[in-house]
Amino acid sequence: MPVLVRIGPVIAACCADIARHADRLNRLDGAIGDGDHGTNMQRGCEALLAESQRLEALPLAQSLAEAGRILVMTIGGAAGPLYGTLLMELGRAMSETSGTDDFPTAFAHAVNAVARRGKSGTGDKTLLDVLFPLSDLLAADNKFETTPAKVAALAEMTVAMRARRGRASFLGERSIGHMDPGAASCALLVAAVCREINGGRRA
Amino acid sequence: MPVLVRIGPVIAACCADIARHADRLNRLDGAIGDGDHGTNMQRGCEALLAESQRLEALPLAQSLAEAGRILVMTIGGAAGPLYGTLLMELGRAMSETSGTDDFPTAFAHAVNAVARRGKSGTGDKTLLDVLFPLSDLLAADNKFETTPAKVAALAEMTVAMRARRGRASFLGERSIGHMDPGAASCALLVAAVCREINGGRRA
Amino acid sequence: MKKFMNEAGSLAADSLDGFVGAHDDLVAFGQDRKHVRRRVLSPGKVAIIAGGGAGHEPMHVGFIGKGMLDAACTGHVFTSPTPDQILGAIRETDNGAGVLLIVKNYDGDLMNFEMAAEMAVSDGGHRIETLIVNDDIAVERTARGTGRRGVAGTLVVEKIVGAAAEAGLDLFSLKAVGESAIAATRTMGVALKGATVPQTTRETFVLGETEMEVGVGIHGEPGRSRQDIADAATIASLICRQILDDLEPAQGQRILLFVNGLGATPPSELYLMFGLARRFFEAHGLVVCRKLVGTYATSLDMAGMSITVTLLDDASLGLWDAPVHSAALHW
Amino acid sequence: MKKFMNEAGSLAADSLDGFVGAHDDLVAFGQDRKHVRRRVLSPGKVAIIAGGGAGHEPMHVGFIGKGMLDAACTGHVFTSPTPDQILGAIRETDNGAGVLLIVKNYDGDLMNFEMAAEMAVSDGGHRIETLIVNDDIAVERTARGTGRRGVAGTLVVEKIVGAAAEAGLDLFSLKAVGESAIAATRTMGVALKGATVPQTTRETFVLGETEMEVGVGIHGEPGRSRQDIADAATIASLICRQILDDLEPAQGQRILLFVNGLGATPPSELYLMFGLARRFFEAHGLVVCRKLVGTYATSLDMAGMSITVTLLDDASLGLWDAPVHSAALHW
Ligand SMILES: Nc1ncnc2c1ncn2[C@@H]1O[C@H](COP(=O)(O)OP(=O)(O)O)[C@@H](O)[C@H]1O
Ligand SMILES: Nc1ncnc2c1ncn2[C@@H]1O[C@H](COP(=O)(O)OP(=O)(O)O)[C@@H](O)[C@H]1O
Ligand SMILES: [Mg+2]
Ligand SMILES: [Mg+2]
Ligand SMILES: [Mg+2]
Ligand SMILES: [Mg+2]
Repeated sequence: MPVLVRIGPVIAACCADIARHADRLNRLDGAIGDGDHGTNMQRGCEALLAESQRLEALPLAQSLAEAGRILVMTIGGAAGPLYGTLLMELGRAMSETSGTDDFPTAFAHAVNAVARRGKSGTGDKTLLDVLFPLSDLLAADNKFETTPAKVAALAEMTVAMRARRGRASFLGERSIGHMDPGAASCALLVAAVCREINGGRRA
Repeated sequence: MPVLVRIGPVIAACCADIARHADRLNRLDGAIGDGDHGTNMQRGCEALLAESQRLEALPLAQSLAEAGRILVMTIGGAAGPLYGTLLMELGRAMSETSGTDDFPTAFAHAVNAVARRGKSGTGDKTLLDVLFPLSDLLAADNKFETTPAKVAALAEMTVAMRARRGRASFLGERSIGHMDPGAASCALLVAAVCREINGGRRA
Repeated sequence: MKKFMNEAGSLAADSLDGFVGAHDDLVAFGQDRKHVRRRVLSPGKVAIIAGGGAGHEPMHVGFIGKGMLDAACTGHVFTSPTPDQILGAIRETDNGAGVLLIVKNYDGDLMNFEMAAEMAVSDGGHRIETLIVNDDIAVERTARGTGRRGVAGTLVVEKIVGAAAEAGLDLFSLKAVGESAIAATRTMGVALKGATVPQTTRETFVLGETEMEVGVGIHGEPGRSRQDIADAATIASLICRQILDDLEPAQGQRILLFVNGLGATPPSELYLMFGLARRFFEAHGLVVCRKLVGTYATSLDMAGMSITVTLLDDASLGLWDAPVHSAALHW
Repeated sequence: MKKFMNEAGSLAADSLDGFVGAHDDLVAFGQDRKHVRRRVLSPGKVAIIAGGGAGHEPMHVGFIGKGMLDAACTGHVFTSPTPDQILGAIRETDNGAGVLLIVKNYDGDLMNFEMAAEMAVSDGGHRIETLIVNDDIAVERTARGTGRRGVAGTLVVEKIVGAAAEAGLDLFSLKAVGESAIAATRTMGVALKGATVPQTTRETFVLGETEMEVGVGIHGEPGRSRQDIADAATIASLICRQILDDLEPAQGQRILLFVNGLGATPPSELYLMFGLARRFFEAHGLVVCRKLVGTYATSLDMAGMSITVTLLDDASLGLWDAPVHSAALHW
C-alpha cells in the first residue's frame, strides 16, 4: 500500500495535526522535560511542507530518506535524530527491497535503527513504546486500518512508566504519571498517516 | 523647657513610634523613592537606644550632638546626614548659648545647617517642609504644646508638592500626589518629642 | 519575595563577605570591614574611591584593582555608606598624592561623601576632590533640582579615571579627565520587573503583565513613565533615540556602547539588546568601536537593562583600553 | 512572560548576532551562521568544539577563544544543535590534529553530535573524539538509564581541556585529561523560579511563593524534589553536603569552588552563596584554592544557582590557571 500513497498530502496532514496539538505536546514535555517538543516537531513539519513538492517528485523510498534528512537538520534535540533516523532508514530499507509486502520488514529495520541511535528499547518511556508495538502489528497483518486507535492506547501506556531515556530520565520517580511527549507525537503522526493512506477518513 | 527633659525616654518614644510606623514610611518611600526610609530610621533609632544610657549621662547639648553623630554613622542614605546634622548642630548651638529662651535660635540654626547640607529649602518636598515652619512656630511662641497636630498637617502638605530634592526629584511630575517620607518621619518624631516633653500625654 | 539570603539585615554584609572571599587575591576588607580595598596599593598614585548603597553588585567592589578603584564603600541595601566608612577608606588608601571620590549623583551619596571629605580635610589634612556622575538621561533637567542620577555609566568613568590614575596623573588632572568622561556619557534604562527590597519583602514598584517601566534608575525607584511592553527592537530604538538626541554626536563619532543588566535579565537577552543597539547607532552614522555587555550595575533582582554610550576620543579610548585587573572587569 | 525579544522563533539567532557583534575581536560566525568560531585559529592544535541548545548563554559561545574552545554550535532554545551545524564547525576548525567534541550528557546532544561525528569520519576523514560531561549529582545513578546530566561543570572541563589543547597535547591525551576533569567534577543546583520558554510563554515549572526546586538542570526541566524554601545557609549546606558525600575528598584536598547563576539571580546573591559554600568546605577540611562566581551556564531566566566543585591536582591547577582569552572567561 504505502508505495501508492502520494507523500505531499501525508506531509500536509502531519503538519496540520502537529500544529493543532503543538501546545499539548509542549505541555506534556513541560511536565517531565523542557516544554518544547511541540515546537520542535512543528519546526520539522514546516520544513517538510516547504520541500513538499520536491519530495513528491522523488521515488517514495528516496523521498522518505530525504524527508528524514530534513528532519535531522531542522528539528535538533532528541526528536530530530530519532524521527530523522526512522525515515532515513525506512527509505534506505525500502530502496533495497521492493513491493509492499516487504514494508513491515523495512519498518522493523528502521525502528531498530532508532533504538540503536537512542540506545533505548521498549519500556524506557519514549516514542519507541509506540514504534516497537506498531512494528509488531504491521508484521502481523501489514494493514494500516486498525492502528490509529491502538497507537493512542500505546501512548497512554507510557503514563505509568518510569523514564530511562531522554530528559525525563533525569527526574527518576517523578517521571511516572505523565505521558511521554514523544510517544504522544508518534501516536498522532501514525494516526495522520493512516488516515491519509485510508483516503482521508478519520479512523 | 528642653533642658529639663531626660533624653532617654525621648529616644525610647521616638524609637517606638518609628518602629510602629516603619512599614508605612517604607511604603511612602516605595511610591516615590527606594522604599527604605522606615528601615533606615529604625536602624538609626535602635543605635540611639543602644547608647541611651551613655547619652543620658552627658549634658543635654553634648548629648544631642553625640546623638546626631550616631545617626550619621548608622543611618546612611539621605536621612542620616540630614537628621544627624540637625542634632549635631542643635547641640553645638545650644552649648554656645544657654537657657531655654535661646532654644528657638539654636533650632533655627540647626535647620539652616540641614538646608545647607541638603542644598535645599522650603517647597522642595523634603523634611525641611516640616522643619522650617516648625522653626518659625518655635520662634513665635517657644512652646511645644501646639506643634504635633500642626506638623502632621505640614507633612500632609508635601503631598501636593513636586520634589526638587532627594530621590523623588528623579520622578519629576510623577512625584506629585504622594507624601514625602522624610516629612512624614519628621512629623512623627516631632510629635513623639513633644509628647515626652509634655509628660507623656498624647497631643 | 524569594532570595538567597539569611536575614534581610545581613544580606549586604554576607554578600560582601562572599565577594572578598572569592577575590582575596585582589581585595581585602579595610578596618572593621567598613570598606573593601586593593590588597596591594600602587605607591605614589592618587587614590580612587567610589561607593554607594548595596544591591548594585558587582558595582563598585567588583571594580577594585589595578587600573581602576583603590577602595569602595558599600552601605546597606540602596543606602549610601556612612561618612566613617568613607573616611576609613581615605585613610587607608591615601599615600600622599590625594584622593578622588567618585560619587553617583544623588543627595544621599553626595551628603555622606561630602561629610567624609570635610572630616578628611579638617582632621587628616588629606587632599580630596570629588567627581559626580550624572549619566541618566531619563531624569529631566530642570532649573532647580537635583539633576540627573548616576547609574551604569559610572563604570565607564571609574575605568577611565582609574587608568589615568595608574598612569600617574595628578589629582587636578584626574578630576578633569573624569569630568570629560562624565560629559561624554549617557545612560537610559528599562525595567520589566521591579526590585524587591529585602527588608520590606515588597517590590518597589509592581508592573502588570504587559507593562514596562521606562527610565528607571538603579535603586528600584519608579522610572519616568510606565508603558505597554514592546518588542526588543522598539525598546532599543526608544532608548537609543533619546541617547542620540541628548548627545548630538557628529557623524563618524567613535563610541563605547555598553549594555548593562539590572540583575535578573539573563545574558542572552542582554546580547540581543546589544545587537539591536549596535545596529541603531551604526545606522545613525556612529562607529561602535568599543563594546561591553554584562551585568555590572544592578538594582538587586530587577529585570531590565540599560544602554550607556560614551563618546570616545584618542585619549579616552587609550584609557578604556589600558589594562584593568579587577573582579568584574579584566583585560 | 516578559523578555527582551522580537519573536520567540528568532530569540536564539538574534541573541547570537548580538554576541558575535559584541566580541568580533575574538569570534566570527562560521558558514551560514551555523556555528561561531575563533576569529584566528591556533595552527597545529587539536580543535575543541562544544555546543548545545540556546538559553545557556554565555555557555558555550562565551568560552570561544585562546585557551578554551575553537568553536561552539548553538541550537534553538533548549534544543541540541543539528548535525550539519556540528559538521560545519568540525570542517572549519580541524587543521589536521583532530577534533575533540565536548558534549553535555543528554540524549539529544549525544545523538546529534554522534551523527555529526559519523559523517565527519566517513565523509571527511576527520579524527574525532568525544567527551561526555555528567557532573549533575541531582540525578540518581541507576542500573539502566541515561546517567547524570551535564551542567555548569562543563565550563571547568572546557577550561582545562582548552588549556591542555593550547599547550599542544594530542587528541588521545586530551581525551584523558578531559576524562579526569569530568571524574573530578560535581554540581548541584536549586531554583527559586522556573524558566520561561519563549515559544510557549509558559514557565516549565511553576513554584509557589514558599517553594524551591532542588536538583534542577539547565533546561527548565523539574528537579529532583520540591521543598519549602529555606535560608541561604540551609540551602548551601544541603547542596554542599551532597557534593561532599558524592566526591568523598581526602582531608586537605584542594578544590575549585564555582558558584553559577542560572539567569535571574543577581551577583549579590551569588556572592552570598559563595561565601557560605566556601565556609562549608573549609570547615570540612578542604582547601578552596580556586574560585569562580558568576552567571556562566544559564537556564534562560530561571532564578537559581548551582554549586560546582572540582578536585584539583598540580596538573589541573596549572591548566585552570593557564591564560584564557574568551568573552566570558578572561585571565
Ligand atoms: N534516547 C532516546 N531514545 C528514544 N527516544 C528518546 C530518547 N531521548 C528522548 N526520546 C524521545 O524524545 C522526546 C523528547 O523530544 P524533544 O522534546 O523534541 O527533545 P528534547 O528532549 O531535546 O527537548 C521524548 O519524549 C522521548 O519520546
Ligand atoms: N537634599 C535633601 N534635602 C533635604 N531633605 C532631603 C534631601 N534628600 C532627601 N531628603 C529627605 O530624605 C528622605 C529620604 O530618606 P531615605 O529614604 O532614608 O534616604 P534615601 O533616599 O537615601 O533612601 C526624603 O523623603 C526627604 O525628605
Ligand atoms: Mg523537549
Ligand atoms: Mg529611601
Ligand atoms: Mg535608600
Ligand atoms: Mg529541547
